[in-house]
Amino acid sequence: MAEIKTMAKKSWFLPAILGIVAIAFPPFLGGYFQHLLILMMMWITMATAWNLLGGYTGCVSFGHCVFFGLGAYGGGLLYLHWGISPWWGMIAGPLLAIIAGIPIGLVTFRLRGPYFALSMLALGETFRIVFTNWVSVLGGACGIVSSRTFGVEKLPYYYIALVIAALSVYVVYRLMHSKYGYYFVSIREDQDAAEGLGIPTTRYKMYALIPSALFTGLAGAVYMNYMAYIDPEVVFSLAGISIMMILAVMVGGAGTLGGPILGAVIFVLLNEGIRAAVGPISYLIFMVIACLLIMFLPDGIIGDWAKIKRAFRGKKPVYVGGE
Amino acid sequence: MAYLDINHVVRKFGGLVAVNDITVGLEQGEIFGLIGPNGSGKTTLFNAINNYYPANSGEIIFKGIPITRKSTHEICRLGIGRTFQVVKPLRRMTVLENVMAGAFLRTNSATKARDKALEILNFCELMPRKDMPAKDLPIADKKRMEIARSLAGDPELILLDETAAGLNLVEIEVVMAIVRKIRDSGITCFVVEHVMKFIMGISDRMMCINFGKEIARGTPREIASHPEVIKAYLGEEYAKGK
Amino acid sequence: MALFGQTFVTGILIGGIYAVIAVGMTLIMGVMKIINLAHGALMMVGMYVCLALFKSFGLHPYLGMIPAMIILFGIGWLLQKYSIERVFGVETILPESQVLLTLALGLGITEIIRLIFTSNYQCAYTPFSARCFYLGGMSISQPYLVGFIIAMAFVAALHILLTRTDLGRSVIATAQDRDAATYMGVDAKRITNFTFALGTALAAAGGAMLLPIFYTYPDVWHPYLAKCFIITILGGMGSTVGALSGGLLLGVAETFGATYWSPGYRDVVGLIIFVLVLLFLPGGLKKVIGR
Amino acid sequence: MLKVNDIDVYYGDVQALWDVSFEVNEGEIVALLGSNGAGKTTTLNTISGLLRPRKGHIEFLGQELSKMPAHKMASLGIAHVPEARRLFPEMTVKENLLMGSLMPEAKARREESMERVFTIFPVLKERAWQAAGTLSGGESQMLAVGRGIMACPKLMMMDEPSLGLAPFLVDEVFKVIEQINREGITILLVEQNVAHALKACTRAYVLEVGRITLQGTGEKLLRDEHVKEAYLGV
Repeated sequence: MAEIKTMAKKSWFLPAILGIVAIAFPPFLGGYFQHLLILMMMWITMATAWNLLGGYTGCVSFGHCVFFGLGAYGGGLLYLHWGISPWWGMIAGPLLAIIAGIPIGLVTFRLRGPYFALSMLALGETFRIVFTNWVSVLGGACGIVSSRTFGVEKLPYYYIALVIAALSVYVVYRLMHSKYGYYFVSIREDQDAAEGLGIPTTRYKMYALIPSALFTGLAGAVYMNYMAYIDPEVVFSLAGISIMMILAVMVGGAGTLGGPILGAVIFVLLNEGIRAAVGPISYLIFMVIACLLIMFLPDGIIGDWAKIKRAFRGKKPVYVGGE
Repeated sequence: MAYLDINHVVRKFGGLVAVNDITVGLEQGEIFGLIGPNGSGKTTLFNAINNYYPANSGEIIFKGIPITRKSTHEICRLGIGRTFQVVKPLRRMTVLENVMAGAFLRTNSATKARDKALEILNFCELMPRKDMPAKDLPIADKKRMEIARSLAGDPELILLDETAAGLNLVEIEVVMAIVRKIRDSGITCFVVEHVMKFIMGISDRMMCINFGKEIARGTPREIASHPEVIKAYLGEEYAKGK
Repeated sequence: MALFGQTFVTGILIGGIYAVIAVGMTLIMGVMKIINLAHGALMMVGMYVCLALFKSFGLHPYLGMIPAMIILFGIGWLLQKYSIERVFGVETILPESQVLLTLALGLGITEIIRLIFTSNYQCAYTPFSARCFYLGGMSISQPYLVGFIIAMAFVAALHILLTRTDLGRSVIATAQDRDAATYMGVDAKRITNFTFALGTALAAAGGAMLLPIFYTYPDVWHPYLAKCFIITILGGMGSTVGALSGGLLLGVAETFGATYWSPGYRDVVGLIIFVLVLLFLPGGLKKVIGR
Repeated sequence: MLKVNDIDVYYGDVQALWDVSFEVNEGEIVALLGSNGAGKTTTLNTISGLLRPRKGHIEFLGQELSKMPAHKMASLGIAHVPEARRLFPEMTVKENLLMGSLMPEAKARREESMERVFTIFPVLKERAWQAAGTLSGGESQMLAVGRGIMACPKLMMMDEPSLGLAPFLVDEVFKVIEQINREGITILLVEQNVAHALKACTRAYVLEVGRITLQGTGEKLLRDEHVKEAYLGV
């Protein structure tokens, strides 16, 4: 937390410059780059949302695809059954994610650590299987095809994704500088101590889960509108969504504001950006980077920035506390 | 009725009766010391009071409100703060942030919480440490930080669990002074301690337990010369010899 | 009635194979106290080793199992020693960094296999694969039955290893109290490496038994990994009997779900059991049945 | 036999022992006394190699211990009987005992040692097939001691063998300690039960807040008022 504050103090102009660049440049870029940018914004939103629950509150979820998928399906189902514009999904999707999130939280927050992670994983898989098999109501394995409002034009989608990404970062920033933020981090650092300080831990985990589900759902809704096609194997994917959200946050730095942003950018660049050049090996490269980071910079690029700087200055890092 | 009433509290772990029918009442504004050999059930009694491990039977009443079935955070909100035998710092938060986390119990504003925390840090003489991450503090400061964190939530009763263990003599003096200051500010203190110099020096009244049962109660002087206490600590021979 | 019997027997047979894959996982979880998400991927590597031996030398998977186990034992040892062990006890913001490492390792391994063998569905088809015999109106598939028998032999051998030999007892002791085991002169690091390698080899054996029955592809391991968790949570950590009973129970529950509900929901049955056990029976069946 | 020279031990940045020195001669029972948090268990864990001294040396039969990995200690002939309930709870009593004799020399005498343990503690024979986690406090302590005997050690380090035991069982445990000692095992004993320990031991050291403040023969310390002071702070 200390790290956020110094960053904010020193460099409020950094976000400002990034913002101007993000608004002004994309119209001059080609379609492929715009596509990359849209994906980046989507992943920034998702990583930031996951980070609120996982990185700050310490509830490592292996099943955030539930919220992404529901966010995507909210609009998809409206379109499938009533032919309503999938844009309504921007409201229905996140709403559905929150509605599902509340009972999920009530059940899974009784579990701690890896057991919480696994129960979320089980839920994610359950959703995937149910959405694959329940053809009459949910469309089944073939998924749902909707229409693209803006045709082949990418720019409108980009700006929507940009606004949502910025909003998610802003909301998390504000939360983390209020009572909520202090309580979230307290829960992560020591749940027993937090209870002893009078923090109702389950309730505050829920306060972290709701915005997290909301923004993950929004990212899902953007995906649905942009792709105009969803299928359960993609939006409820364990390897493609749930795990990538965690690894993206991990690479950038969990429990930091900038970490998920950086991680998402790296992830999209590697996974989509260089795929054209090197083929499917790009995914392997990302995995190798993730392994090396966890082994040598376990708090991510931003979390372990001090360590990186020391390494480049050629000094040995100082370890506190034993072997 | 006393300020904090503990009535016939029993807590078992499997076949082991860790706290066996303890009854005691604390008066408002006193420092009450609880001693006993290793494994005699002191920390378990604390854990029963703020419901980390609920009592199997018996009743605990604070200011006339039964708290036996209330959850830990509700009990804290009612005004019972505590520290931990094995310190539980919020490791990656700074000292100030730790204490602020405690202060948010009574306010929603970050500014007010910060002011309160700074005031408490001053009270506990931790100001110079305020921007250090809690995990890097030496043990004595971690223990003091726990007291500060708990005080920040404006408790009326504070449970101090082995605050002096692992401290050197100078550090013990500092903590003793702080505990006295806490009592003087009107907060009742319930202290569990192994370091006799500490607990004998500050307690108004004391109780000694062994095998989960009360074996002696009285002033520190009475406790120190009580044959049952000497027996529990030093063995049969010493009790007979004196 | 025949359908019921058939379902039950099939469930038991497949459950036995699950148990072999899962018993490695429960051992690793018991000794290392972490969830090993690479377990499924390593099982899949075992399948591909068998497949490669089958395709190039015509070695039957049941024979190819032995070199596959040896190779995977080695891979497991190296992974544990040079990668996972390094992050043991390292303090990080995300408490699950070891778990994430095993996950990234698993996914990385999958990509390597994909590069070598492509994403295509492949199988080790032998005439034997489709053979079955009839028993009182039930048809029993031969590869299921043979797989089950081999699986039971492995579980029994493992049980004897763990309870009758010093090496095995050292594994169990390390799982229960690492420091106390060190006092006894057990080199806990070495035992951890051994456990990881042994668990990985057993997963490879399980993979080899699946090969004559199902298609394989690089992502084949996802559901099996989930099954391993379910069985571990169901049976309790570090217990062969727990893993066996958990495996059989899951096998039966799944086949009943598939027969009487819908084949598509086969895996949901296990996941529901999983969440229910986590919530209402922490410690798993081990608590109920003893050791 | 065992020589501890001026060791400083830290937990992370927290110093737990200052300049601790003592020695144990062959055939002795040496007691290390002190109240909770004085550093007794820390001392034993440092000898066992689970903690490393930042300064000083530990020598056992002429060999330097402070650089040796923890699991090597058993093969040198040091058995550590940790605080009660550090058994392997889900293993049977018999399996726990077998775990005590992993080292080659001890393994060779396994059957014999097992008989010896069962003679000293007949109750363990009755419970041989019971899981260690289901034993009572006294029985677990006996098992822990028995597991130490199985190692046929030259030196046995015992950490609070009387902890949490009813008084008559404490007597029992100390009788066993003296018996083992007569049979030729040197003992380093960490205790809270001062009177018993002082009566049983040849020599004793008193630890206070990580430093050795008193030392002498058991009898001398038994008469020393300062011991009481160290404990009761009066």
